[in-house]
Amino acid sequence: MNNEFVFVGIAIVVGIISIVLSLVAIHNKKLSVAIIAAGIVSLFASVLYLLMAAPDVAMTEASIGSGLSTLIFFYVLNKIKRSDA
Amino acid sequence: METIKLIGAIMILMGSFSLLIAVIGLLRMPDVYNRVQAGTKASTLGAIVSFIGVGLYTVESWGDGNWLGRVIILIIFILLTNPVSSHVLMRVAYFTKIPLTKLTKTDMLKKDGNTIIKEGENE
Amino acid sequence: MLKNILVALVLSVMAYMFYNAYSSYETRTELTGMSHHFASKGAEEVGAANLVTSIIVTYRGFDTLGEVTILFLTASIISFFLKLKSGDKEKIIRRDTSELLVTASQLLIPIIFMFGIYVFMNGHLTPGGGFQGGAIIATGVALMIMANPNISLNHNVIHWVESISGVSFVIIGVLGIFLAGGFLDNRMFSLGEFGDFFSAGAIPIIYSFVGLKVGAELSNILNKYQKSQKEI
Amino acid sequence: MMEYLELGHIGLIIGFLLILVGFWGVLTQKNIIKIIVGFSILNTGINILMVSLGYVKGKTAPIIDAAVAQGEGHDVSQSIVDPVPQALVLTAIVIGFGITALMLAYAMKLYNAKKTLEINKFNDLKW
Repeated sequence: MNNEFVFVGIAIVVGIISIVLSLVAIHNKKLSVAIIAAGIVSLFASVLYLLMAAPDVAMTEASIGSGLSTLIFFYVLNKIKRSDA
Repeated sequence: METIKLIGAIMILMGSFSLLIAVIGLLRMPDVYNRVQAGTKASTLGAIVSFIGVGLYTVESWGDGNWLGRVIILIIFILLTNPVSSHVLMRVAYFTKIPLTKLTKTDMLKKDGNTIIKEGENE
Repeated sequence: MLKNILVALVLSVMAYMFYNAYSSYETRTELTGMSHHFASKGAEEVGAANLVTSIIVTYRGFDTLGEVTILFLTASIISFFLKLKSGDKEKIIRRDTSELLVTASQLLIPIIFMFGIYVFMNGHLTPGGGFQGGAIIATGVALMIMANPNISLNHNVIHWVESISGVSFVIIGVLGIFLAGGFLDNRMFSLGEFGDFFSAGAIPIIYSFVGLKVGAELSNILNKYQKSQKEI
Repeated sequence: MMEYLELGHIGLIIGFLLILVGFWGVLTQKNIIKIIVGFSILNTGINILMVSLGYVKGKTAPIIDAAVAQGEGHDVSQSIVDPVPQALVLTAIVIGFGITALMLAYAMKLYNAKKTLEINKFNDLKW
């Protein structure tokens, strides 16, 4: 079994999932679902960076793109929902 | 060394089976709380067993170059973080009033004065 | 209706351009130009095992300086926008945190900080560096302010860490002009044994300062967002 | 088929599709937070595109260690991928986080001003 072949297979699966999730993020009416879906797209992007031999970028994306960004989105969402009521 | 490698491979297989059970539980459980429980319990066990398997599989000699030390650190970190995160997740789900399933028998948090409706009760 | 047609037109033009770019793409088989020079000469010129680190800190050091400045500007603008009104400071956030989270956070936060410091100290040998380490430290701060929502982080500590690391970054850069070839040149100290912890000249020192600065700025942004929850 | 599809091609396709989806979201959505989510996806797509442009087939990460031995007559540049796009993307991700945080601060300000997030309600400059 070739290494490159396995990598290509994983990359195709990850790519299909991330594109479907990005469509969900744009099309869904609920804001929290959209934010979570965007966070998961970012997480799968970090897997893709790791497959493309870029471990530095993968670490940065996993901690900043899918961790801190999602956290800040939820702070804003919480603020807006609270002042709605 | 070959037997140790074989034991490692079998442990990786067992861990993958446990993760598969976690996925089935996520799909088949009736409400959020059961789903989180299935996902967290089975995936913690699966991750620990697979990590030990990876540590045994990469043993070349008992000196340098094996992954057992790093794997033990990873297992300690998973044991510290995974229960806490699932606990916080379920707690938030309860206090944002996500409905329990109709099959629920006891609700211990309700006795402390918290109220929550079961699925389909107010219709 | 007109807007939908315009959107469809723009997207189809973009898709056509992307299709052309894709069909003319060929897989690269070797490095060319600048990157060939970086790859073949980087080890002896800079002495860092991680080539990405050597590009970020020395070859494109100005870029990093500007980037840290932009992050500082962003943090200042956010703290200007999310300023509390007078009278909001006494308000507390009524959100009960569980005992388990508080106890676990006391156990986990030192480990997370230690891991972040390890990541940016070893940036020249292993994957990682100042930006990743700073982000990990900010994650620890996020856990801290989630476990105790009414905690007030010490502003002076954050600002002093940020200012001192920024100034030290520039001072080491200027020292490079006098002791070595130019601004942000890392050869002011000896390069050392390749692959050791104390090697690659000034790269570990510069990257540690970058890590502290990025961590302080991201913590500042998180703290401001947390404080904005008070003003109901 | 497998010879044609390599990691570089897959990264390119995913990057292009994510850019298109994010741009579509930015152009059509009405809610400000959804627009910011669209920007975030656009950012991710551009980063994937840049990293996959630097990918060289069958090479390892740009870290010189035992796997990329540098002996006599052995050229490092023959066994690693392109490090320059990775360095660019590393800074671009951090800047993207700053931009997202700034846009969300503006969104909170706009919400405080009009108590709504619909972009069509903010028509003060229209005549």
